[in-house]
Amino acid sequence: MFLSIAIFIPFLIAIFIPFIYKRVPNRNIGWFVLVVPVLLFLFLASHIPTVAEGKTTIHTFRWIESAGIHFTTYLDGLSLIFGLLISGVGSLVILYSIYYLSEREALGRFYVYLLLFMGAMLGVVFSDNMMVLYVFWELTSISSFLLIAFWYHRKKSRYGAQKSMLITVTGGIGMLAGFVMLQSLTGTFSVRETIQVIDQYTGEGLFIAAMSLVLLGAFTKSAQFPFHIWLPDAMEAPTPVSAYLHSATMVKAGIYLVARFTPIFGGEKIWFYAICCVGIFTLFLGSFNAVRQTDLKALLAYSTISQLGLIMSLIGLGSAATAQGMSTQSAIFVQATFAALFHLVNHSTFKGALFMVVGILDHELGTRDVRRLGGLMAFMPVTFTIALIGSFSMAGLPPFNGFLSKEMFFEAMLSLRGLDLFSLGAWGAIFPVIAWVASIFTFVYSMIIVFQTFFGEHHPERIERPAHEAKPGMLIAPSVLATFIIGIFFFPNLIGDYLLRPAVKGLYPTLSNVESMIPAITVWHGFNTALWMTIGVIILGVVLYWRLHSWKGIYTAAPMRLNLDTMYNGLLLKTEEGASSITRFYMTGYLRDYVVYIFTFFILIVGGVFFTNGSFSIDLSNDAPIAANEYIIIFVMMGASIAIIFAKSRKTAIILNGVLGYAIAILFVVFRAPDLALTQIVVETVTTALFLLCFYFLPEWKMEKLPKPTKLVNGLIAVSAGVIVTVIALAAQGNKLFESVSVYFENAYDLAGGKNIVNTILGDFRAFDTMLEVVVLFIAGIGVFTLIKLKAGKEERDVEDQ
Amino acid sequence: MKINDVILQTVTKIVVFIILTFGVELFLSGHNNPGGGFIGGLVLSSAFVLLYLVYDIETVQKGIPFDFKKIAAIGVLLAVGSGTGSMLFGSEFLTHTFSEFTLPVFGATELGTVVLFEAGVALTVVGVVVTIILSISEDV
Amino acid sequence: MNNSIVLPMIIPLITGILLVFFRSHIRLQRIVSVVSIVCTVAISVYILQLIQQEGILRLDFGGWLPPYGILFVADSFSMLLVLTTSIITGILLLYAFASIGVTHEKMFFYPFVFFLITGVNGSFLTGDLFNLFVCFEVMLLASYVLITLGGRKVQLVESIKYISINVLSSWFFLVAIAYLYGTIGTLNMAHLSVRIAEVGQGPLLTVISLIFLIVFSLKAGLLLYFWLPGSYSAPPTVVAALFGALLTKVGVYALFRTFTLIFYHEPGITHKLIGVMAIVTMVFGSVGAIAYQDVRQIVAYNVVIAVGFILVGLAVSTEAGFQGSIYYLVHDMIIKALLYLIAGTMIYLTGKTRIDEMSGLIRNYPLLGWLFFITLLSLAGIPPLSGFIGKVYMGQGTIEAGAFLLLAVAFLSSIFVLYSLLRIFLNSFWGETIINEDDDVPLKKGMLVPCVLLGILTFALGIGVEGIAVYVQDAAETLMNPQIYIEAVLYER
Amino acid sequence: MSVEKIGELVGVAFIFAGAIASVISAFGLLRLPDIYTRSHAATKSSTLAVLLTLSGTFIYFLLGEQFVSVRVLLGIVFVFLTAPVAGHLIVRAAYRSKVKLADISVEDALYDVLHKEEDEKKDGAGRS
Amino acid sequence: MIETLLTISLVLFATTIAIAVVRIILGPSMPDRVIALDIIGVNLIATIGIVSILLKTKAFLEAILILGILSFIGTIAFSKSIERGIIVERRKDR
Amino acid sequence: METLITILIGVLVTVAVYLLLSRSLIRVILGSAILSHAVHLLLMTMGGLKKGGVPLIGEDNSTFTDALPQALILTAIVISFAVTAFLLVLAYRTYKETGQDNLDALRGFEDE
Repeated sequence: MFLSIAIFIPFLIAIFIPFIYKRVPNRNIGWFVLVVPVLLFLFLASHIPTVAEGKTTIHTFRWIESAGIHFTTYLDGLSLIFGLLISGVGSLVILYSIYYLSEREALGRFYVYLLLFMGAMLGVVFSDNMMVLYVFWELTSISSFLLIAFWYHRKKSRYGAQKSMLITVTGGIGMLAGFVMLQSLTGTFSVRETIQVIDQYTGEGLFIAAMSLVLLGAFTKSAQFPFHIWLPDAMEAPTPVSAYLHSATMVKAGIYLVARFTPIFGGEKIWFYAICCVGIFTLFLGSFNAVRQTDLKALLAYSTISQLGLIMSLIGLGSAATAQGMSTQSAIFVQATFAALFHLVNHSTFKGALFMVVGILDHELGTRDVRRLGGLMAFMPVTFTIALIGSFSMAGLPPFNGFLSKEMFFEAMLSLRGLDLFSLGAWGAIFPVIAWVASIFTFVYSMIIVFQTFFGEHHPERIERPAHEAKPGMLIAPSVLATFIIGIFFFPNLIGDYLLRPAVKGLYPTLSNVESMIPAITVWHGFNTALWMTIGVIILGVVLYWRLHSWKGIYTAAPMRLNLDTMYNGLLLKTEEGASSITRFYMTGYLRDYVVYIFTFFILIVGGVFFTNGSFSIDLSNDAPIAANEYIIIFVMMGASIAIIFAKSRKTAIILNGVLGYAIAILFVVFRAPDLALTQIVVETVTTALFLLCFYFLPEWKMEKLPKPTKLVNGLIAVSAGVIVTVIALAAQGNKLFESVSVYFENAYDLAGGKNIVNTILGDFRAFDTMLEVVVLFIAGIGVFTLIKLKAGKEERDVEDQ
Repeated sequence: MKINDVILQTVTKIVVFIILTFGVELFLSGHNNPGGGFIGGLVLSSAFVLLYLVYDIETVQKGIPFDFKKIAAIGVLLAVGSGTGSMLFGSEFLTHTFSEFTLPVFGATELGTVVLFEAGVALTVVGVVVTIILSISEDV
Repeated sequence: MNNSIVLPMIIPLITGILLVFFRSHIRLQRIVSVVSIVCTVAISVYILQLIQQEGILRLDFGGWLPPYGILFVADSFSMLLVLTTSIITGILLLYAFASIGVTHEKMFFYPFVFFLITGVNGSFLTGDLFNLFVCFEVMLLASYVLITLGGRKVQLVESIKYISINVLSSWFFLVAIAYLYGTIGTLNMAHLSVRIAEVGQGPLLTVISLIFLIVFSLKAGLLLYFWLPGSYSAPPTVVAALFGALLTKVGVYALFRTFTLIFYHEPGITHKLIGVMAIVTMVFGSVGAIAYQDVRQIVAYNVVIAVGFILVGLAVSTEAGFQGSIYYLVHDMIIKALLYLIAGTMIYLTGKTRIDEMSGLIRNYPLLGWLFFITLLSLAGIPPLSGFIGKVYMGQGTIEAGAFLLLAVAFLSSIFVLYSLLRIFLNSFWGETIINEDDDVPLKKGMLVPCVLLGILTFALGIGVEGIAVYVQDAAETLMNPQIYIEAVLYER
Repeated sequence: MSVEKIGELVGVAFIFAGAIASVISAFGLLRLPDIYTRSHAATKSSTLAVLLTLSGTFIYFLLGEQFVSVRVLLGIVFVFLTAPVAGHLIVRAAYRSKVKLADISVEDALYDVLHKEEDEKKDGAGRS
Repeated sequence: MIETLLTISLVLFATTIAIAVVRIILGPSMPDRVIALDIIGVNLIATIGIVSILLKTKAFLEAILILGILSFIGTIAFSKSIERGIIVERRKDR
Repeated sequence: METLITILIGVLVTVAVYLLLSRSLIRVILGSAILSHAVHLLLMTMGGLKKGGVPLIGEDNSTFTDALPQALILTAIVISFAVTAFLLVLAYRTYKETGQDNLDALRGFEDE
């Protein structure tokens, strides 16, 4: 209950921010905002003991009951750990931002977005209903979009925002489709309920489709290959945002999603392979690309991508536990998951700290280009310390928390060797190799951060402001994180027992003995392969860092140009160009073409179906006899109508049209329709008069000088339309299935007191038609009046209200 | 160029009255004979058109100072109103009633709300046709 | 019998006629129109409520029992649309007060709007095929006048195309009615359904149904939409908004009615064809939406995409699909009105129509900018705005029917919607502010308020969607079982 | 033979006469060389034809079915009144718009009048 | 006998109309066409008279007068348009 | 009779469509006028031709032709009259405004 409300608190506060900002238009507004995440953090932290005992809480608000969409919040270990990260890192980031952002910025807007994001993110992790999850999921995309484009007058900001929005929303929509598929299988949107019944449906084709779509959502959000391209561009956001959204929380939503859905999809081979392969490849790609970056923030972005890949691959590995069932064999997979969650937390701490450090550099020195920095250790000792702690932790060195999770990662990867699962075979050996290579690059870029920035020569002329230490306020948040980095290393089991184990348990609700499979985290676990691998990483990493300038050339080698970014840009451009040329091709603006389309469609569809489905049957037996004079009339009509086409002057054509009209009046006489004949005569006259009246001032028509093919096409269309109309009419006559209802009207005199049946129908039986017909006439009359009287020329022709 | 229209104008004076009578007769007898509001209205309007043709807009406007748009609007209102009226009496929209009357000239005649309806139709038609023709003619 | 169901049509009609008399009393015209539209809304709500209690309502005009007379049938589907139409017209009228200008107001602008609504509401309510044609004509005639109102060159040129094509479609409509009358001998839709069900939908009837398909597709802009972008870009903003929000929906409604009530026996031909047409519409609509730099064109193609999307529900013909379509119809009416208003306001403010010529609008007009942002999210179906639930149901519908191609295209189209509108947002609202402080055109309150109202509406409909769920379910059920409708029309009393 | 039968026969005879007159006038319309001569055929004999036919119809209904058709009577009056006026007007129009006389015409009495007006008002009514 | 005579007359009238149509197509001048049109109108009146006898109905008799009215108005309109180029004048002195 | 009329309808439709496809505005309008003629005939034909007497009660015949199509045609005639009138005036105004009656020159919106 309180949890459900807690999710909405950020939204509520966000609504009031603009009003508060009007009163307090300076950075002090940040303090108001800060209260929110701090309170939330404390509130969530108060649940740690109960959750650690294995209790979960669930609460439902009814929302769209008819569609089975309820606002259900579910608190278990897994969601708690994310919730704590969100509120905890959120508090620090807001604290940091109070000092980071200048007072000239639109602070009100910034905090609205940030709160929006925080609420959305909490919603994602605490929602049990997939639809609600999706709601919040998209909200995170939107708030991320808004935050990236916070400085919207910059072109690059807009570009980055658009890119991230397009990619994540596309993934989101795919995910929505996946959710709906799951629902149509199981009949529920609730994740928990789905987990319970999913076993019956794993064989269905929809199941696989749903799985891939959900993965699409997760991969786009978590910047996995090949969707990682939005993350580097998202770095246009203010640094606190990057620290918060694009390293600590939002990008982990994809990981959360995968973790959450592991009990549902975990048993599938495709799930396992997709996540592991994509994760490990992303890990490599990210770390490899990070090394070449000169912008510290871009470097961190790629590093984030790579770390996300690492966590993803661990989670993927962990999913195999579900496939293995309850057996003790699955212990290694459960441990992998444990490692994943552990690294998730660690990553948030060290990456958050590093982002803040880069932010400080940027803020104080005006640049974050490694080539312009150097030798800052003396000027910024505190910043340097934090950077050192963060980087070494990232590189996986003791005594920092990164070391612990990195070791666990290596172990998990090693365990893939010789594993007889999903016919993995010898391929399992590739995983640890890639992981190891990627770790070397990780080490290299971690060193770049520390050494190229803080050691070496100081060039004051290359930076915009003289180097100095940042204000203490700005240093608080990263220091807190740095403390965590070290603290976790020394007391890992504190979070291991209270947070991670319940989380793993939440991840595998179907496995009973999860906790017993996880050993306590130990700092020292003897000289095993993992440790040797770490030592190898350090040695090779140092060498590579040393010789960096000599092998950097491979980045500029040819194939690297063909990257996904250019493909994305090219795709957008090509699509737009292609769309433009396609649309312009058929949207010509000529009435003739449009009429051609309509009739072509008519001929193809109606004619095609008519002649193929066997409705072509003609029955002439019911025909009435024809008198001689009627022949004359009909042939006159045919002649007159054909003559219209060849008429040399428009008046002739109009008169011929009049002839047609009068002839029809005669036909109406023949067909015993006096009212029609009268009406037709009068209307025809008036129409002809109008024709003459209006065309008097139009130019004389010229004989159409059309090219032969056009004429041919016109003729062909015209003739086929005529033929189709005729044959269908003939078929319809031969196919009278029922007596008409009009027999009823023959009692008109008794029913409505009229002897003229037609007029009785018009005036009484179907008076409504007549009433509306009069309205039509009225509109036309007034319309003609307006059309003629209201001329644009009378007013000034401004663009007012186009 | 002055054109002498005496013959035409003289004939027209007679003819217009024939037409008007005929038009009214048409729409009144519509329920039992061919005719009805629409044709009646058209014939009536043709009388007006004839006047405009033979004379000119200003002269006619002096003689018959109607705003034909409003006539049309009144007509539509009448047509719709005759339907709405029945709602007030608790029957379905557009329910017509009729009964026989003995009128001095016409003899036994049925009169019903239908006549009201038809009159509305006729008025609309007159209004609209004259409006259209006048609008165009004035614009030229 | 229930006379109240004619009121949503008669009130606008009488209002329109009365307003003709008050041509030069603009203030009076405004007051009367607001009062009348409020009455219409109130009555629509009342009827909607009544349907929940008493089932489908009908009114036989003149007391002539179906199938001989004409009748109005009010079921949840039609009344939902009537209600939405009335609400949106009310809001658009507010915008018109601020924007349309005295010259237009004196030239019967309000009467024409009311006639348009008469036609639209009549089309939603009628139970007679020929009467549907007549109602269409009322609506079309009013739209012809509205599109030319003002008589700017571009309006005239576009309206010629618009009118010619609509004349053609009306012609097809009459041809189809003639054929159907020739074979089946009746015009009452329920009666047609009964008779066709009796003898089976033979090949000839299928062919005839295809002509109806052409007619309504032309009106709805399904596949045969090429007239739409041009003609919806020409008239004044309010009119364009009315068109974009209402006119195509009438065609969509007619498609739903005919192909669920009358021609539902041969889904292998008709519904499959509708599905194919929906796909092509969405694809080419998406392509068109990103092809132009002109705001009005982009907006117009968005209308096209939405039509394709809504008809996916008909193509799959499952209950969830119908629900999706109905939700989306209602949503689309609201959001298209808003979209057109904002686009028109942008053009009013800048005097430009191309997105690369305007920039940085959000600095001077923040509320407008954020409204546009909400609009674009709502259009892309992003929750918790009104487009979301329709999309979910549509997804369910297609999945139930196994129409995965439809699902894919429908969902992908919303990305194109997002992209096309995002381009407007990024280029025109964000970016460097080009406008000088001096050139800054003040945004009239009267223009902003309707936008805000519509924005609130899309929010409210998104979050409080449960409020209309009952009606939508009822409507979808009626669409699924034509028998319910037939019972109410032919066998009750 | 009853009165009805005789009446009917008389009526039909009138009609037949009218029909023949009509065809003759039609030939005139086809064969005569210019508008002015054709107008004779058209207005005079054609009017006669119609009047005959209508009278025939009237008689037919009057004697055959004892039905006084006011409308036909009105019609007769109407045609009688208007047909000549119409003929007059159209020929005048033709002349004013300077439709050429046939080559065999001998005299154009109003030539000067027309062309004097023409000089006074240059732009005249020359369009057709 | 009556029927045959009437039918023959009908055919004769139809021939007249057909000839008039030929005249309309041939022209050569506008007034020629107008006259032909006038003839068609007048002949139609006659035709309707005959047809009513043939069909034994009085339903079409209204048409006679209507046609008369229309052909009169039409002819006047045409002649005015030929003569003055304008059909309805705004003011007297033009 | 029905067959012949139906063929006539076909001819009318052919001519009308051919006119609709041309470039001149007048032709297009004429085309639409002829289309409406055609459809009125079609409605008539669909009700059956000459299958009874004039639909006036009181005349001495016992069977009547189908009156319903006649009523429908009447409505349709009026409507098509209204539309044609409007279209005509529109054409007139367009010509006055643009000096063009050639639809090729009246493309309206295009690539701006």
